[in-house]
Amino acid sequence: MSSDTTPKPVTIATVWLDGCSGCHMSFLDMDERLIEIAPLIQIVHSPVVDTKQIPPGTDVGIIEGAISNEDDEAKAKKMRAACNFIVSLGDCAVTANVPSMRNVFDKQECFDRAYHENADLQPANPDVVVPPLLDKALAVHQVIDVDLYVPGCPPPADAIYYVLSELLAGRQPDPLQLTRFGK
Amino acid sequence: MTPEELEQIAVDQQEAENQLDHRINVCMAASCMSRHSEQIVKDMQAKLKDMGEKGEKTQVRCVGCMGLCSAGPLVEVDHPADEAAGKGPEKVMYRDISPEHAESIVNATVDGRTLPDLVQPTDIPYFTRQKRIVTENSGYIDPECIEDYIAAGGYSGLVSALTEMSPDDVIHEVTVSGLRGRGGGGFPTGLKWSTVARTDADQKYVVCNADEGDPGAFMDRAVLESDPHRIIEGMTIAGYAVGASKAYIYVRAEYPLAIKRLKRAISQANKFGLLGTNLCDTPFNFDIELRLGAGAFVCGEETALIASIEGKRGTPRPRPPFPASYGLFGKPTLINNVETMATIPWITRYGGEALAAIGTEKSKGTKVFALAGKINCNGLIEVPMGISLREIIYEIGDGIPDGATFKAVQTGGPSGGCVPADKLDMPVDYESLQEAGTIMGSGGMVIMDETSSMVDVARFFMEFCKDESCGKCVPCRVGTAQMLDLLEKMCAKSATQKDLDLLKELCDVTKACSLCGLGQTAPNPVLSTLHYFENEYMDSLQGEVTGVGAVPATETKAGAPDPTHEK
Amino acid sequence: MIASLKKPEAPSDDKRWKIVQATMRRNGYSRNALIETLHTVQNSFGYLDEESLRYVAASLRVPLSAVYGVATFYHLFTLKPQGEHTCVVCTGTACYIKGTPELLQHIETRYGIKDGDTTADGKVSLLTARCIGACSMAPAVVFDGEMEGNVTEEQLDTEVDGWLKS
Amino acid sequence: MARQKLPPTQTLTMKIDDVDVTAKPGQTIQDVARDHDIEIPGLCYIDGLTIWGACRLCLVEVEGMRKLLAACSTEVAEGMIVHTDTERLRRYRKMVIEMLFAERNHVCSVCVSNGHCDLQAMAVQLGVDHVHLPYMNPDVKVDSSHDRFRLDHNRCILCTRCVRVCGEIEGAATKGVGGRGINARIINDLNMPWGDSQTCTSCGKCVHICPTGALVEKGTAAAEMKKHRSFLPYLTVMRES
Repeated sequence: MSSDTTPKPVTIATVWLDGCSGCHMSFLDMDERLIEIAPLIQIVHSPVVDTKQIPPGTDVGIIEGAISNEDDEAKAKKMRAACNFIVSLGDCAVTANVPSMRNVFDKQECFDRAYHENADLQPANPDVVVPPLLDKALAVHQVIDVDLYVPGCPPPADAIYYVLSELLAGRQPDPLQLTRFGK
Repeated sequence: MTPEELEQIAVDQQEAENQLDHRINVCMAASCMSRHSEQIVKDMQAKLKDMGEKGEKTQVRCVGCMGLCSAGPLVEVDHPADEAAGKGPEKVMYRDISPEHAESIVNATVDGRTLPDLVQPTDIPYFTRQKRIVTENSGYIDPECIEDYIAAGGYSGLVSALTEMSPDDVIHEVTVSGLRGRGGGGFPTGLKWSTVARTDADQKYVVCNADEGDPGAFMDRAVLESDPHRIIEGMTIAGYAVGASKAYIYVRAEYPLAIKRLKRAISQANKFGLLGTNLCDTPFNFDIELRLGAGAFVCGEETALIASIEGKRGTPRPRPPFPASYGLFGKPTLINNVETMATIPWITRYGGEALAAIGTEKSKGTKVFALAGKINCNGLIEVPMGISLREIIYEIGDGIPDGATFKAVQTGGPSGGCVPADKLDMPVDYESLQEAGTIMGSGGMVIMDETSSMVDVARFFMEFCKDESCGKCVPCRVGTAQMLDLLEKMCAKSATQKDLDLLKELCDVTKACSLCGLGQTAPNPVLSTLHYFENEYMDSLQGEVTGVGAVPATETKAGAPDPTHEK
Repeated sequence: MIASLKKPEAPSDDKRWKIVQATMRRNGYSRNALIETLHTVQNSFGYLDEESLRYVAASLRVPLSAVYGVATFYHLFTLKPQGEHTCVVCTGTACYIKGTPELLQHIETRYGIKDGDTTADGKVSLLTARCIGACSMAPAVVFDGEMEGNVTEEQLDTEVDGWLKS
Repeated sequence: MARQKLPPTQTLTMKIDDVDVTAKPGQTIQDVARDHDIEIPGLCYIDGLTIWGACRLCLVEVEGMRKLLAACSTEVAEGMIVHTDTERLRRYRKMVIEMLFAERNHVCSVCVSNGHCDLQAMAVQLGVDHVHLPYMNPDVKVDSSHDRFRLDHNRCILCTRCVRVCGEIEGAATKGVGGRGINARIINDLNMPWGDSQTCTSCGKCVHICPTGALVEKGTAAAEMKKHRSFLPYLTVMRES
């Protein structure tokens, strides 16, 4: 097979926002299927690779986690700007899930509980390095346009594999066959 | 009660009337009463008493609403014909009367003089352009006096129906009249009656819906306060026609005066044998009971109203079955609103054809409207169907105050919509209003000038619907709350195009999927303002400034203040 | 004898229970009279407390949950005692167009109470109504049952200040 | 309108989703559809309880009718042509499900009913993969005062199955609906803690008839609350006998 007939790998960027990283773990849970997929894709940005920038024109952007602070918001917007197709991966990204459980409280109440009432030493609000918290934790699509939703907590590896292979084959996947809210 | 006895009461009352030289009618409907008309009556009566013999031939009478509430308290003096001076009987209306005027009015009246400074001209279009059927007695008779009503021809329709007509005849007349439900929907009344009449049951009910809940509407209140016997007569005729022996009036607890007068009217009618058993020596029995609402707009919906009369939460249930076959306590039930019931006595008295001669092809008769908002003549009017909005607003209502510009008129309350200036020549009938994206509704007309933001008006009605949603079905419960959030965002200018699209989507779902009329029509104020004033919605979105460095809208305003925006 | 077959005793010998009983008797202790009875209780006692809800439920044999459901469905019923005086601001369309929002804002700023609140001294409660049918005199306010039309901020202050001083 | 009176033995013919079907007078569209294995979605309807007609998921199109009709409460008529699965209906149903998810705090991943929830299943069936309405995040409470059961308002969709089974089958009428509109809540007696209720018989029917994780048994962790529904068919059977 000559090199010019080899299809160009699909470039993929992933980010991990407010979530537990379980969705990324589930990605890795594809096990040996990773090897099958590896030649077809190129990870250009991810918590598991060491690039700092999201290259413009990236084919697929996969977002894990809810948008809870200004940094999450900025990253999501960067992803949208750089990627042609955005996948909201996992319940935190799709529904804001567990991070959203603070939404019934006032932001200040959350700070008080976390950094004062429960602090053994030096109670104080974090004010340097930590990005400012948004009033509410948001699902990704509440901030940027999303092209595909893959719910699940985390979405099973089978669902992720199915979604990726369908996308690689140029088809629109229907993730609800294999996953759902809370799966 | 026989026809002869009824006639005798009328004659006696007329006799008593003829003994008088002058009559001073003082409006005692809620609006004028809140401006101390009760005190005016007391002061006048005291003054007449002081006069001794001279005052005996003048009577101060408490009457119902004269219509022009914004000029209240209103007082009208009947001067008799003065044959020597070649003058016919004369009526003089006084406006903005306070207790301090009582004495001078009494003095002038007894002497046969008028007080030009206080006169409210009655040759203005507000009075001359009206056609009064439902409100024919309002402002003339004492609502707490059954004899007054009888003298004005009251209960003759009932007596003639009972003694000369079969139930089918009555229904026929109502059908011929073309009368349609005045509560909002416009369902043909005759058809409703015949459906209930045709249904076999050991017990049927008549219910008068006096739960006038539309904000900005007070027609029913005025009718109940000014002419309560009319409702009783209408309901009794309805009961006879459909074969019901028991009836309820479901009235808002917010209308204490109406409740008091209805209670009194019911007990008077019972005493006179116009309610109770064997009416007019026929086998027909009829009883009316009052039921008070407790502050729930949704109870204007038929099935919710029934639940409320049964002492339950006022939540609607799916229809069919309709109340006509399965209603109050599971029995066939006829439900009509106040204005519909109040039209019935007139139809039985003058015949269905007479009503059908008024109005348009599909909308017959008259309609009572409550004019409120930015309009000079605030108050109650009754006009023939088919009259144009322009005539109502600019002629009868005398236009917009303070030289402001008319922007829109809201009809149909939270279920209706806003009609803009370019539709002013549209005839007011059920079909035309519907075509224009609103509904006839119960008759509230709130006029708005250019200071009103249409997005804010939509927000106002959505807040109303959200608060009044019973919470039973999902689209109305969640849809109204979601739409309100979006409209609030728009009013705060923090919404986006996406929010606007979502608002439209929510309108569609809530309208199509809600269980009852409240939810199905809740989007109407949004839809109609979106249709006519979409630019205002666009302006309410954030970041809609075109071009880099465009001057913010507020700055241009500050630079060139628009004088019309100043209060 | 099974206790539930007997009509329950009134919660106390307060005369006002007689009025409540009269309403129930007039309606044959029918379940349908629930709303009527609650109206009477509220008119007599000012609000509906747990004791009265239990008494009405037992007398009319309506489940407690249904009584509570009805009492909280209708706006006019209140489970909280009201202030000595009540100020009901109409928020109907005409009143809204003619300045109710400003009036309510004024009350909040000046007296620190919002819709449904009572001043700290228990003197004045602020309520709103969905159109009291006084549209021609918008904005309308009901001060202790007396309706006033075309109400201005000054007028309102005079009334409310009078109550607060009393 | 008054229903047409037909002799009880008569059979009606009608069409559901282009299939010719027969029906008995007095049956609802839902009944007939089920007899012919046509599934119409729904959350508030339960055989044997009064028809509530509130979830609006079973709305169907009936030719000649301007409005959509609820299959659970609409009686069939001769010649009726019903469509249960049009593009428009699918769109509306999806939106209704989204409304329910947006209304309260349904955090499936930590819900004891995860995987055994009718709302969740309905979302999958109707293709709801995200909620495009803003979440309303209401501050609603959890009532854990009962010895054995828990009422979590966060998961409640106000279908009132619990209210109806409690009043109509158990006869306790402990459960009701308090408040109205978006503030309506399931209540126990006079809105007291469930554990303090003197009318509750602790029969548990409300728990097992509840479609979501709003009513659950205590001592269950996420995804552990399987509901026992085997008694449901008897709601009608026992009434008929």
